[in-house]
Amino acid sequence: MKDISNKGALIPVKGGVRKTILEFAKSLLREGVFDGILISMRVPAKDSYAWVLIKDPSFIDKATPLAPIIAVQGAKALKSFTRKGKGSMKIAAVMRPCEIRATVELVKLNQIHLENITLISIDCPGALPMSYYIKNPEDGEKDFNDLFSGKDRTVSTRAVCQICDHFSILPSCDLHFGLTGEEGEGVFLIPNSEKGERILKEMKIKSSETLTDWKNSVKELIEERKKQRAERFQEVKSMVAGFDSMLDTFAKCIGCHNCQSACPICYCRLCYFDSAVSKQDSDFILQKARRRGGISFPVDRILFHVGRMSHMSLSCVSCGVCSDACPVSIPVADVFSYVADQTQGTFEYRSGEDIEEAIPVAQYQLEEVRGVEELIKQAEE
Amino acid sequence: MSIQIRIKKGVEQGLIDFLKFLLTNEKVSAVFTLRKTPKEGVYDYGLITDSEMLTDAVPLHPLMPVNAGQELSRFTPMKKPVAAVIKPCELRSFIELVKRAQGSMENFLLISYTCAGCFRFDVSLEDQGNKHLSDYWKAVERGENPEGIRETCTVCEYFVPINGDVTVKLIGEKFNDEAVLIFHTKKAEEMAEGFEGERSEVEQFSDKIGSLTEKRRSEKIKLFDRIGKEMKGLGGMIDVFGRCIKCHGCSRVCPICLCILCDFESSLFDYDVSQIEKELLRKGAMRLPTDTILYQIGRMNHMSFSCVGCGMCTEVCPANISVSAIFLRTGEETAKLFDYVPGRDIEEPVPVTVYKEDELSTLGEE
Amino acid sequence: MEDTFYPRIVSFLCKWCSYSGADLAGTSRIKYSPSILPIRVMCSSRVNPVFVIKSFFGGADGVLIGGCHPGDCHYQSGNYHTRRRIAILQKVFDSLGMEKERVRLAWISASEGSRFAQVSDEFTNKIISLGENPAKKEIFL
Amino acid sequence: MSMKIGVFICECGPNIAEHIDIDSVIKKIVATEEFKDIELVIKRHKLLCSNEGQEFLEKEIISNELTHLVIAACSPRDHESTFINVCKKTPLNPYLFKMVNIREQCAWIIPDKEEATNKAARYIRAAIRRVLYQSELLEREIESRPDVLIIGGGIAGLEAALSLASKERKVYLVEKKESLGGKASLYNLLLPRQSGGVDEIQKKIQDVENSENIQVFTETEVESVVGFFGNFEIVLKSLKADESRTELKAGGIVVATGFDLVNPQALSGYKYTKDDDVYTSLEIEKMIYSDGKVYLKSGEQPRSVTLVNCVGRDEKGYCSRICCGAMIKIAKAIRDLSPDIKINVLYRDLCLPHKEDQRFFDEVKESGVDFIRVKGIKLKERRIEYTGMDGSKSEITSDMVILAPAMVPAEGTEELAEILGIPLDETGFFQEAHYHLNPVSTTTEGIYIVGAANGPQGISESILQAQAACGKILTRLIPGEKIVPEVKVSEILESFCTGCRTCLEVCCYGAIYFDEEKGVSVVNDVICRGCGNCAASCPSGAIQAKHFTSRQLYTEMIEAIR
Repeated sequence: MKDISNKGALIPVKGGVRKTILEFAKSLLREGVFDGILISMRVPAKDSYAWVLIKDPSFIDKATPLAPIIAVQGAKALKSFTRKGKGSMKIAAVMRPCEIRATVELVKLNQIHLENITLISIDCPGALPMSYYIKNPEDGEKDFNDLFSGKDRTVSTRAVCQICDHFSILPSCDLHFGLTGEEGEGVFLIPNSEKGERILKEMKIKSSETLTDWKNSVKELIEERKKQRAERFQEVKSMVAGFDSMLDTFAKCIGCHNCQSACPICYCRLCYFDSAVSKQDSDFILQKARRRGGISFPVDRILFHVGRMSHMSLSCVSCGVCSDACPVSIPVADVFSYVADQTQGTFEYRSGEDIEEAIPVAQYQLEEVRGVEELIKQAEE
Repeated sequence: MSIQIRIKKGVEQGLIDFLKFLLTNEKVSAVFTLRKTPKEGVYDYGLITDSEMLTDAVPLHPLMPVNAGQELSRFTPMKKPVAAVIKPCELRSFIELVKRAQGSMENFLLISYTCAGCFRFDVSLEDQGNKHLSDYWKAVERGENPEGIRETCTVCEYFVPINGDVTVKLIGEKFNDEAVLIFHTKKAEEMAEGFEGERSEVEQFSDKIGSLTEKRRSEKIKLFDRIGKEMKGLGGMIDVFGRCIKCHGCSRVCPICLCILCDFESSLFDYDVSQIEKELLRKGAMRLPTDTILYQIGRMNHMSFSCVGCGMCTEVCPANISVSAIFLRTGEETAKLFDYVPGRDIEEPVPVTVYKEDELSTLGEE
Repeated sequence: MEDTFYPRIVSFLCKWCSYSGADLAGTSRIKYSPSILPIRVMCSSRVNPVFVIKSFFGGADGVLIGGCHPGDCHYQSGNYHTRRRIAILQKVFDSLGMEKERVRLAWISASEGSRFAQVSDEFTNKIISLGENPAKKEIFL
Repeated sequence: MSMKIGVFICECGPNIAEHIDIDSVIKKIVATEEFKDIELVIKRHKLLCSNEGQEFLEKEIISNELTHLVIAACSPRDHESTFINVCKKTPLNPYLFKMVNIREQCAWIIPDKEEATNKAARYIRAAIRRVLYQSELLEREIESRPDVLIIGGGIAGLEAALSLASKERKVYLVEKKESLGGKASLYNLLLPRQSGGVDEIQKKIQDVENSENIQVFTETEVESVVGFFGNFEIVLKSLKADESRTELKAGGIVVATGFDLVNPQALSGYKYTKDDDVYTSLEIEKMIYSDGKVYLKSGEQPRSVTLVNCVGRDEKGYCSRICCGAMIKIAKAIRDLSPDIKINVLYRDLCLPHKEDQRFFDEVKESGVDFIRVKGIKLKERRIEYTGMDGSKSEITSDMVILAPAMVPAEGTEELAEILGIPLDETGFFQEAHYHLNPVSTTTEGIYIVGAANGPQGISESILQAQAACGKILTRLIPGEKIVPEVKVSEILESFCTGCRTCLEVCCYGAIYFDEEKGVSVVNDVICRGCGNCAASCPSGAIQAKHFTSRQLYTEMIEAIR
């Protein structure tokens, strides 16, 4: 795995970091460095965000790099664009690190074709819970601005964001905006691949600044997060240890499968657990009921979650959209990122970090994931 | 010719006794009802075979974790008799599904009740100490719209079961000291044979039913007007549905959306890059993934005339869109074209499966 | 975009009646709106309402569906089903405050070349009066 | 295999060339960005449908090894089949070909050459995009039997049997009654020329009985029919005591079950018994022509006779068309027997469709027969109350009353419709496929209806229809020739079908059945006619209308408006 470059350019900040990034994006289009830029934009109703692919620079002003929420995971937008092959236009996608990681996983799964796409990431302060933002968008905007500008670090972001240790530059991004925290000081523009280098060249920007301080501050935060992560996982562990605690954790689940359809990694057109295969015969259900005196509906909720874990946890990037999408506020993301941590750890695989790193496949032979299999068996029971 | 049985007990207990009676006397092999789960404040639908377990049953609890009509259809045809306590709109959903050959009503003893509506998920989840719940029952007795029920419940005028074998009187009744069950069908009467209780001619429903219907009709007009104002043309559509994140949760929990794979999730709606690029050239900017509004209008076209306004779609929408109210409003319009009422009568064919030669005669002629 | 508004009208025409009617208009050298872009289908009942919605969001200013007169359907009853589907579609549009006038169903027989031309012109003028399809420039679809 | 699309633009002599700038069309196509990676062979030709043009096309397809073909020319209705046949001479599957109509749709309707040119270009672009999504379809042949089953041995059935037999076809002629001939054989004189009827029909019956190509089954009915055009499997049931069954196979079926007469006594307003001197037209026909006189139950000749037309017309809601003629004929016959009998004819409307009827009617009228137009009629024994057109009530009592009862579907029509799976119309007669365009066919290919089975007809129409049906059969069902079922049919993708059966409801050919085992609907592609109704009715998009798939139509549409 290649290491992060040590040099970057310091772009002076005018009217806020995000404004500066927008100006940069605009110039990228004007200079013809890119034909289009994929970036998030506030919807007309002003209470959510959508991904918009922009060709005409005049639209850039309406855009928002790094929205306060992740309404739709950026990788999904890219997938809808290039699932069927590479395009002829040169496109830059401005996304969160977790969206870049999901993108990388989907590339490995042949759902995204990156050939003409450049991935630009920004140091991410986390995202707000969607339910909170939608109920009071203006507060949300204010909170997030304070958070982003570093004015207020206490703003409560989504649970998974608070323990995220992949919030900054990743080996898999081409260009990265490193935040120096304090407004005014400027943002680091860090080329992280040939693509990235080329852009700076074309924009005639020199990356001469050394990044040591920024890197250290990032490293510090990562360490801090790692600690919080470990602590949180201790709690979560008990939420999923064994079938009964799973039952308890997912007791409220109504089987709407929003978590799966919001998940960028769950790319199946038709989820196995929605397919006709998993439709059950009435006698079978009655038998099941008899065995325990009663059976809960919708059936196989736990099977669904455990099954989904076994399908995608290796690629899970802990982006948290599943929790946002859950209508009964089950901490799906916490559970899944914990399980992901386990399964990925088993193979020393880091989802979404390195495009060259193949997804470990021969998972089922391995002792370590038998646990999951056990759960499935019990769930099927 | 139907009869009613009065049981000198609280309505829920009376009903549970009846269910126990059915189960213990093997008149049914299982009972489908809402019940408490081991987890505090969490309820689910259960198929109960052991009469002991009925002690956890809360058949009349104002919550719809899933649309029972959808659940029932999923595991029919039932080969043995089963009693199911479901809400009037769930019953109507079930009938709509059966019309579409999704399951059968055979072997079901369908028990429903005069329903004052059910809680929104957020309300029920935060209902510590059952404050909302006790208020709810007071409102039911007074025949008013309780607090915290779903938007479409507040305007529902089909809260007296149209079909079903047994109806439990609830709204405007003294349900703390007695339960009144009405048996509409022969099957139901036979099943009730030997069940203790004071039998009599069916007495009228409380006049509170009428007043609540009136109330809700006027509420509905208000609600629909409001939506009409929001839904002004494409711009309005985008304001309202622009928030949609395309999780399609609405279609998955919709009892009418029966497709295994929604057409709008099929490969037909994956585009070649070149197609998207062309669109981009034309517009200068475009949302990705696209077809957000297409999906909504498309779905309305497919099912609105059968929408029973159960409200599940609104509940699961992560973007907080009043999906149900919007679909109900459009649905009443499309159904009206064929004086269709979803779930009214199993014999009424689904509008898109039939036609009349002498209808809509101006269309196509002018 | 052109300065003068030149509507694009997708027209699904059934092979047996309307398309033949269009041909007749042609062979009779009747001049009518070039905005009409016919797409030949076996029967008007092939037209899934979703095609119509799709046409709009794809940028069509209007959609014309042509079928045999009621009772004359080459496939017995296809056009009766079409009629219901379009009625539902228009109602949906209406309920959403969208211009249902942009969808038009017309019965045109193989012998009604002049009617085809007339319907085409009327509809084109209607669309011109309604103006360009707002969806054409809408980025949030 | 790499794509190589041939695009050929026909000048159609001056027809297209004069109104469309073909060269600039070609330029526009070639310049199209998205066709950059596709190999295009694009040429113009002065007249592609000419022999020379077809040969040119054939050479181009073969020498360029084209994978797809787009032809911009006249309406597909004119020459699609021509070019499909050209494809068939080459390795190119004809369903990878798309025709663009730039003559009727552009050249001839758009005065402005530039506009016409633009539209043509856009149109051709759409076709090129669409053709890429078209897929090969393989026509398949199935064995067919040239033999024909004819149900009903009346005039229509006899005529059909003879015409087919004369072309060496094996015919199975099934008749319920013990003898052939049907109703027509009961009429002695036929209008308008009062020429002999019986003898002509007797002759046909003899010819049928003598023909070794025709196998006659009397006192027999059809018990069951399964299969489809070219391959019907039929079971006949004898009505004789033994109820023996006969199984046979046929490629086509002609329904000639004729009609019955409504029983006036079953109608309100006609009160009489068998003792009253009230007769139906047929009874009188028999009386006059076999006994050579008209007489009452008492044996005396009546002094007055009243003929009543349109009996049951209002109840049935249609005109039986032939009764007027028959009644006039009877009136004349009675008048010929005696000049002193007072004859009245009460009628609702006169129906004299044949060109010579009118003259005959005038003759009879002049011979002293009173025709009275009436609104409503009440008959009690021999007393008739009627309402005149002015609303005035009058009444006549005459020695003899003769009724002309309406024609109704022959007994057993409903059962037969059920067995054959073809519809009846609101009058209860068999429904034709298309009143104007396809009057002897039914919704099921290979089953034809002729004569009064389709509704009140005279003998000449019945014969015309019999001959028409035979024409269809002789040209569609050729011995030794296999039939090629429609390939542009619907197909249901099993894994996406939810089994809601909406498609079964909308299909008017019964071409879709439900597979209980799998719980999905399935198309019988031999019966399917490819209208695509089911495809549009399927909410899941599980049904594909081959050659008109949603993808193909979307592409064409999106490109067309771009």
